[in-house]
Amino acid sequence: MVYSYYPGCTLKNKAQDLDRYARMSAEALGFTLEEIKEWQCCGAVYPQASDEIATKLSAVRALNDAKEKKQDLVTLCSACHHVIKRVNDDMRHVEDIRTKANNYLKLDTPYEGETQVLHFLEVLRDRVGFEKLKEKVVKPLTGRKIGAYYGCLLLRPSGVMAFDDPENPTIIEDFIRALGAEAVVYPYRNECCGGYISLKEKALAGSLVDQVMESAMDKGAQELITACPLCLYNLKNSGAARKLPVRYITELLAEALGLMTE
Amino acid sequence: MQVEKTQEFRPKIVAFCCNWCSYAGADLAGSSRLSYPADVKIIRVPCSCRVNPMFILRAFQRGADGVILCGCHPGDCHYTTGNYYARRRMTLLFSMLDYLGVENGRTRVEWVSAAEGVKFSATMNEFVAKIHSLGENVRLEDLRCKRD
Amino acid sequence: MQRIGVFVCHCGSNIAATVDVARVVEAAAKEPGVVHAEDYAYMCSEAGQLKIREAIKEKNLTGIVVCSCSPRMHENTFRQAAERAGINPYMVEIANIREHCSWIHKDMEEATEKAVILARAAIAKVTLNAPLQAGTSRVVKRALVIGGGIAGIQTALDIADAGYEVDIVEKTPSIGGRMSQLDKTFPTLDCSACILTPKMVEAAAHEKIHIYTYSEVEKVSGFVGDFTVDIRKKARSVDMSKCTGCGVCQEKCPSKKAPSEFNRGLNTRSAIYTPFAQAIPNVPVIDRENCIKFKTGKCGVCAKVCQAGAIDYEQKDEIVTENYGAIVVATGFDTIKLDQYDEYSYSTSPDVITSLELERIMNAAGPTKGHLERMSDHKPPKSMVFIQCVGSRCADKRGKSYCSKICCMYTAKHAMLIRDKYPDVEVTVFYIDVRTPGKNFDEFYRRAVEEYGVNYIKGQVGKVAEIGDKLLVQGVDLIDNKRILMETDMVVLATAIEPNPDVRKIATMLTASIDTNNFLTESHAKLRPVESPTAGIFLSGVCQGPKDIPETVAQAGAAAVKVVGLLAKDHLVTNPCVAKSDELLCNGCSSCEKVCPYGAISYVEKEVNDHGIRENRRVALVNSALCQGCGACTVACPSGAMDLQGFSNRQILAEVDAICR
Amino acid sequence: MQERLVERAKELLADGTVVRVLGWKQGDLGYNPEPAYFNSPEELKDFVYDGFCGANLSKYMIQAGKLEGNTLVFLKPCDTYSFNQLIKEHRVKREKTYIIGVGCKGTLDVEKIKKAGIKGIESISQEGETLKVQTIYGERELPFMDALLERCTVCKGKTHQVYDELIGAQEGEEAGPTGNRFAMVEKLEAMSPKERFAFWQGELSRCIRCNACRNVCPACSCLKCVFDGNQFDSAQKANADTFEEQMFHIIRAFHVAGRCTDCGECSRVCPQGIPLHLLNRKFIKDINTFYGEYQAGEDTDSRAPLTNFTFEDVEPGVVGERGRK
Amino acid sequence: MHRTEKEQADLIREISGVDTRKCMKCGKCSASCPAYDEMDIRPHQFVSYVQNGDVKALLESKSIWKCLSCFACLERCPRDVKPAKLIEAVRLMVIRQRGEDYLSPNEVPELLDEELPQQLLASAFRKYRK
Repeated sequence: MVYSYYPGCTLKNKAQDLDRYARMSAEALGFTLEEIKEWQCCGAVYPQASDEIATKLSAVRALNDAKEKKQDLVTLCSACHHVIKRVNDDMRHVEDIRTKANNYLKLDTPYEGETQVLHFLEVLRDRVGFEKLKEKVVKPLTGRKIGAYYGCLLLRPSGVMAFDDPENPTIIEDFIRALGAEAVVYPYRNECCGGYISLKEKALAGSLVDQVMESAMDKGAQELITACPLCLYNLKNSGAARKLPVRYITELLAEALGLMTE
Repeated sequence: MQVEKTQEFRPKIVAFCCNWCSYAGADLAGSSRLSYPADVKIIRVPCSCRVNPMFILRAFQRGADGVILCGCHPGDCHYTTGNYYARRRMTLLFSMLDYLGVENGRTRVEWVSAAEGVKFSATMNEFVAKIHSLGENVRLEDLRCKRD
Repeated sequence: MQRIGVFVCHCGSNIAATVDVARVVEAAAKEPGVVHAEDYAYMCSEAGQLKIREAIKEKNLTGIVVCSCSPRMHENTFRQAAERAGINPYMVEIANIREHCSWIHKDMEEATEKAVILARAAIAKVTLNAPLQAGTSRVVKRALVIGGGIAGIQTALDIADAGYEVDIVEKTPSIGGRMSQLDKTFPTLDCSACILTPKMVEAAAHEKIHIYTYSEVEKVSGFVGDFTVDIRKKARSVDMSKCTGCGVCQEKCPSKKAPSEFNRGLNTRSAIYTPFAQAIPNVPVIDRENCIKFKTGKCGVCAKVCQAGAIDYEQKDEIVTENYGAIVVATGFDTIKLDQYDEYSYSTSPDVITSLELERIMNAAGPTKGHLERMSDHKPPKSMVFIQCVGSRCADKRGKSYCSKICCMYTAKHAMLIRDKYPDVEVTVFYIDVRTPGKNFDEFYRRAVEEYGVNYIKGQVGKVAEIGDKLLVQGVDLIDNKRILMETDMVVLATAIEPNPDVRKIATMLTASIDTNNFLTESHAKLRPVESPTAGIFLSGVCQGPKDIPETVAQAGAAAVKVVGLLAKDHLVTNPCVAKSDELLCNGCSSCEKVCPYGAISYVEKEVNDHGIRENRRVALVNSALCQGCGACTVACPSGAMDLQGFSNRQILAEVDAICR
Repeated sequence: MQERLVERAKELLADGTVVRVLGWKQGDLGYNPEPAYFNSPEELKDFVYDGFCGANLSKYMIQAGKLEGNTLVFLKPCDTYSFNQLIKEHRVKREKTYIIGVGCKGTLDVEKIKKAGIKGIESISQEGETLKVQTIYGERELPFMDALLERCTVCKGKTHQVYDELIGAQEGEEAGPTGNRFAMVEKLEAMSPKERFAFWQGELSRCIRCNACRNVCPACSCLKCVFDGNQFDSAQKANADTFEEQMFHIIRAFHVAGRCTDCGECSRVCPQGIPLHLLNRKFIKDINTFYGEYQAGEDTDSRAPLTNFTFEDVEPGVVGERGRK
Repeated sequence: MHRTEKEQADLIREISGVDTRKCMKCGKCSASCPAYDEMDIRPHQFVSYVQNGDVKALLESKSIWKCLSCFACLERCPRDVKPAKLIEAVRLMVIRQRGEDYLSPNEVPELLDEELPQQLLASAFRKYRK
């Protein structure tokens, strides 16, 4: 199975681990992530206003590229996934945006939201299957107590993202269990880490991260995993010193699949 | 082709409503003051299954620009099964009209319960807007008994 | 040629403010056949009706058109007026120029034009009307009540006290319903069981009442006055005639892991069980899914310990068929599922509970024997938070659009009872509005605040998080415009109520209307609140809309009166707008027979005289007592032999022509 | 084969099984045999059975059923669908009918032969895949396939659905040419609404309301047609305008929808050559698509599609949605 | 172009697509907001301010720079009002006026650190600048 793959800017720079381990793991699990050509930055935030069209176009180009190749589009970074999934929803359901975007892009055939956007985790859950994943694990992470940190962008707004229950998600916990570790469920796993605000509002970001860390530690987590480079950055760099180690989901995956080269 | 929404074009629209759900829904739209264009005129029938394709063709023959049939939601028919028959009849009739080159969009079926005044009004507004966008019933006009 | 009179109603200003009534009269007068046209302020008034009667006499009218409100309002009024003046009541047609015209249009010109067209359509139709004679049908003097909660019990008692037979069909093993699960009731704090149990006993002992518990309505046919109903008596696996209700079987049953429905899953019960101590009948059922005997074939402990020999593993479901003149729906409610509301941690924390679960915890027969304690560690709470409107007043898919009506009051009750019994427990209520219309209701709520010191905060809660063994409640106080972060021990969610999920299936069987929230629709929101638009079907309790106990009991009584009014009749006048087949046109093809939902069409071989040709033909025959007048057959008939009286092909076509003219 | 049929008919008349025979009688030209009753062995001298015996005799059995005594009828495989459908609708009397299922190699369209430039036809015989036409100008040849009636190019089978005995046929015989009978319907569906409208206007405007289609149609068996009565104010002696042709043909197609066996008689007899079967086939195709494959006349007791339903039936809006794709 | 406050309120409703009349004033948005304590005007107030046409106060509010676009308010609102979209619309109104950016490229270098992901800068520039 070959998927179109949209890595996004951060995965090409600061979050190369997230990207590299995803590709390695994909091959090990029997699917290929085929990077789409000439992708452009998704803009990192979804333009919410009804009169913003230009800022949605890079997402549409990526979506159309996948459509032309008749492939599903896989993303990994939470921000990219959020933007592309929501723009795709607009292209499906908002006539005004669909018309204007197509007018800009002048495609041979208009893009009307045909592409299926999948997060890497959704591929694991819905296409590979966590049972199958479990079979492929060569180094089970037995005994480790791992907390999932979802953040905001994968889950909300749930009507569009349709990723998991926005208030009590289970996909990353199921993923952790498939890798042989113990999943620690804690209430703040879907609360905001502070996002881009950490650039200028350090104190606020700090207090939010502390809340997440405290909550995870309270429930007995020994480490956290996330799918988002910005969440990872904030969890590591904002707030109090009392911290759990944080890693990308794909690092954990690669480790369990025995792909780490240490 | 965008037809100008001019003063002159007042479409003639016939709405067949079943007595138990849709006619009551229209009454509720009325008592809730939920407006829709005066172009819609309602004919009360006991059940959507009472509507003979002849009635619909006759309406077009006499100059209607749109015909809509409203009944109870499937499963909620006052007579248990009437709307299921209506659904088959209308599906086939509409498909045939489409086959003959009559724009679909001039015919519609909508299930509206007695509690759905809001839906009734919204449906009629939508339907009238659709007929406005289709403009006068040119393709059927050729087929009409022209009186003048 | 008919002589038609047209009467245009002003309805005060309801019609006249938007429709130029005089112009409608003028236009109607010009229509062929119209010999009289006039308008009046209120046609439905005695004076208005007199005008109709006088005109009929003076001008020898044969057909009447009234341009007024919906025929669903006053068609009968005007038909009776016509009858009193000596013409057939079915010679009356209504042009609905209020609900379908004046009330929805603002422009007078447009509305008047439309009113004229609607009047023309009615005139065109009445021109083709023919006098119709209504027949009669029998009334079976027995009523069915579906649901054995307080609504159903009260309705049944009232019907039975009036001297009519009544059957209650209850799905669960005992009557009692939701009320039996409540601890105390507002606003007087009566013990729920203390006031309900006597009614249950009375119903069970009443000679006119027959109770089918652990039974469901399976099939309904027929119509007002004469319904035929199949009732499935689910296999109880216990012989009701032998069981003495000693309870030994429940004690000895080795399978005790099934979640107790009665205690909302807060504890477990045995596989053979009666739901609660006061259950009626006091005969247990075997829950076959949890019974070891049924699962493995081994066990049989209950049969061994039963001295009466009442256990019957071989028992099968039984179908009972009964006839009823009237059916009352009293199917009640349940609380909504909260799996969509995990910001309150309902799925993850056992200390976040619904109000109904709290009722069970507070109840002496409940899972904690009435001790207020946390379900996680069985410690008494020091602080409790109540959150209002969980799933009520929601515009999104998660919840319900309506106000559940009872939550404000029961929350005040809970808060008050807790503060009364455990004065050291801090109680906080987050609310959007406190809604307490009702006799002594607001006073009750104020007592909770003023006498019992319950802390009411106007604002909502955004998240409940488990931190250590506490719950962290993150809310907002809208009056002080400040964030509230408080640790508490228990959170109680005032969960929205919804109609019993089975009601849609039942409504379909009864062909009773139901709204988008699954509440049964009443015939008229104000004037016929306990009747379904389907004749012979009546509504009692929450199946019609959210209600508290006093309202439910009042409505149950009202439904009973309507049923008694129906059963008191010896026969009913049937709708004469039924199908009729022209035997000279009938091909005998059976298409009509196939689509008739009432089996009202049969075929006979008979000699017909077709313009001098006498021959034997197979022709359709409509049983007008069975026909309900839907008209399905008229369209199935290719030759046009089948027509519907009162809504004939030519009448409807005349309306079409008049509208499209 | 003709001889075998006559012989058998004589036997059945002789032994009293039947009192009359319904078959085809030699016409005034070589290619226009017509349905006829034969009441005696002598009358059977005019009996004919050849490629021009396209006429479906099922409908005549409505009348025959009212006559004294039993009737022998010859039915081609496709005719038996109509007969079965008439049984289902209680229009014919099976017990008063003796059916000989006759073998059929396909029936011919004289218009096609004429279009091939063959005039003055006297008789026709078939040799292999070739049709030999004796004309007043001598013998002409034509590939057999080129002369088949449209309906026979999409033959629905050689199996008789109902019979008392078979002659020249056997059970489970292979169908003739089985083209896609919906090809033309599909072609029309693929057109724009405007083109479809133009097509039908072109076809239906030629209608002269001779009612031949109605009279020949085995499904149009009403004692009195709605277009002859005043139940719908629809009695028409002639067309007042083009709408009425449309109305007549739409309603006629609608009335036979789910009952029409696709026997193709309507198009065969239309003197104006209007492809009326395309209306019926549209309904058949829609019924198959929406409600599952259905062949009218395959049995005598199932519910017809329009007197049946399922809870999950498609909504009428499907017509518009399908249009957008 | 000068607009009255009422026109500005209409514009905010238009670009946000939010129908402020749907609000039933329950406060669940504010109860859910992680940046609540940093805000001078709270999420639920955004709805009523726009409804009442008090736009000037909103344009001057520091809350628009504190909103995290975490969509918790939008997810949990029982009336489907979407306060986040309203805040976004106000923010856009401010940054669309030249010189009202909340972030200038000049201040970026001192805010940077080794690990800071590109995503953060992209987001911040989108959110804080025209």
